[in-house]
Amino acid sequence: MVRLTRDVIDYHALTEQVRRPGCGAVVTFLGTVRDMTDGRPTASLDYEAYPEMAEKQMLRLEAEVRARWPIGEICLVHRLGHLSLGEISVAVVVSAPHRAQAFDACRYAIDRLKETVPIWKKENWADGTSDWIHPGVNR
Amino acid sequence: MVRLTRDVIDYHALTEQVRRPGCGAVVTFLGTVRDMTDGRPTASLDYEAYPEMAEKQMLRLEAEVRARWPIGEICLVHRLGHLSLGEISVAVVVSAPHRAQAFDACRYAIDRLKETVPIWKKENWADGTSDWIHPGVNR
Amino acid sequence: MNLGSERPLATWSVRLFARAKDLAGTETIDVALPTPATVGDLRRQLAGQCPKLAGLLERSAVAVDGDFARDEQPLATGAEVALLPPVSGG
Amino acid sequence: MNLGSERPLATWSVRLFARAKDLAGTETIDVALPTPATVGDLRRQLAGQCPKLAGLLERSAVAVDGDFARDEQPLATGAEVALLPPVSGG
Repeated sequence: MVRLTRDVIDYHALTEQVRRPGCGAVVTFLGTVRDMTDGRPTASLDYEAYPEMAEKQMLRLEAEVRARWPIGEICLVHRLGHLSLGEISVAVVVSAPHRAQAFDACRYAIDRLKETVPIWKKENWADGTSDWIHPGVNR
Repeated sequence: MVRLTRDVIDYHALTEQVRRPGCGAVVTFLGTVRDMTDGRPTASLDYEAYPEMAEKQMLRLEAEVRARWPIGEICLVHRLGHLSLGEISVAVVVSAPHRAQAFDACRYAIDRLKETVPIWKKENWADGTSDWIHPGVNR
Repeated sequence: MNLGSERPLATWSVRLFARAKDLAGTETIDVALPTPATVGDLRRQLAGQCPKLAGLLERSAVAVDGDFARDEQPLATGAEVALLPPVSGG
Repeated sequence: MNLGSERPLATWSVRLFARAKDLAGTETIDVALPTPATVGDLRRQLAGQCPKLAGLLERSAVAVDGDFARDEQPLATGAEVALLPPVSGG
């Protein structure tokens, strides 16, 4: 299951959704808004997506994870819009028969999501300025 | 935080407990009772501990994880007593500034917990027989 | 003058995101190119048309119909085109 | 007969868990040993006293006062001793 949402991410519901009788392991990754980025105080974030393509890429990623590991279920959910400090921006929840599979699949999914899904983050710094974050590009 | 409990593990409360403004990542591992073990149908499990030593070993493990990774918080909780299929037997929840730290610390903690904490599992098979599980020991 | 040998123009409305949108001050830029055209042709035309985007463009991907596209890829008339600066979700 | 040269006996109540408890049919076994004694002495005495436990004992750890103990470790009088078959928590 993949989803883009402007609402608070209910990771508890996602976790219940992936639990399976044949799966002895559930691994959850939550990304949350930190109060500092590279030593600079942050006030909030804004996330923007190219939504049609982001969903397509997330579905591809789900299919890729299913092809590589014998998982039970996977949920990939990314929040969009304005997020306050501490809020959850992304959740990846995976169930699998054994824990190594669940850890590997969850970690792979969040690593690849950050590389291949067209979503961008704007840092609203505590000093009132803002910057879109584009790795490898100077401001 | 470490805990042995005979109650249902509230992983939602544990997750909220580890969230920190300075931590951008939370990784949760849940171990659940599978319906099959090595191809044989299971009806339920019973967990027994040497409780004083188990808590001591869990506290040591917490200290070891804190020494190795700059985590925010870690919760190690193991359930004891009778568990039905699908119930959560163990939860490891870790927050850290970055995701690699949170994944590594969580995985290390559950791997070591399974090796060093004196807790034992009895499989109550679907055919009505039972076996204590002792890795490396034939029945 | 031999009009018959000229390549007909087609126009793509390029979607912009994040800093590219802020730099251009708009969510889409129309780019007209002689056909057949490639993704590379579109990049060059876009850089000329909106010089503020030129630096970021070099670091950005181009998506055609929702897939990452290489510069040599032909651009079909009517394809949905988007400029994707390096992503930072998660 | 020189009673003064005899090593006085001490008794440890060994806690049993999981299959060890089931095999022995009890939660604790009292083991008496001439002092000073080691963890290895206790293992040998326990195997002789309760032959059903002998096989599992070879694969089990011994804990003294809540720490894993090696066979050469001396056993203090009054120490809490437990027999730990291979663990299977998680």
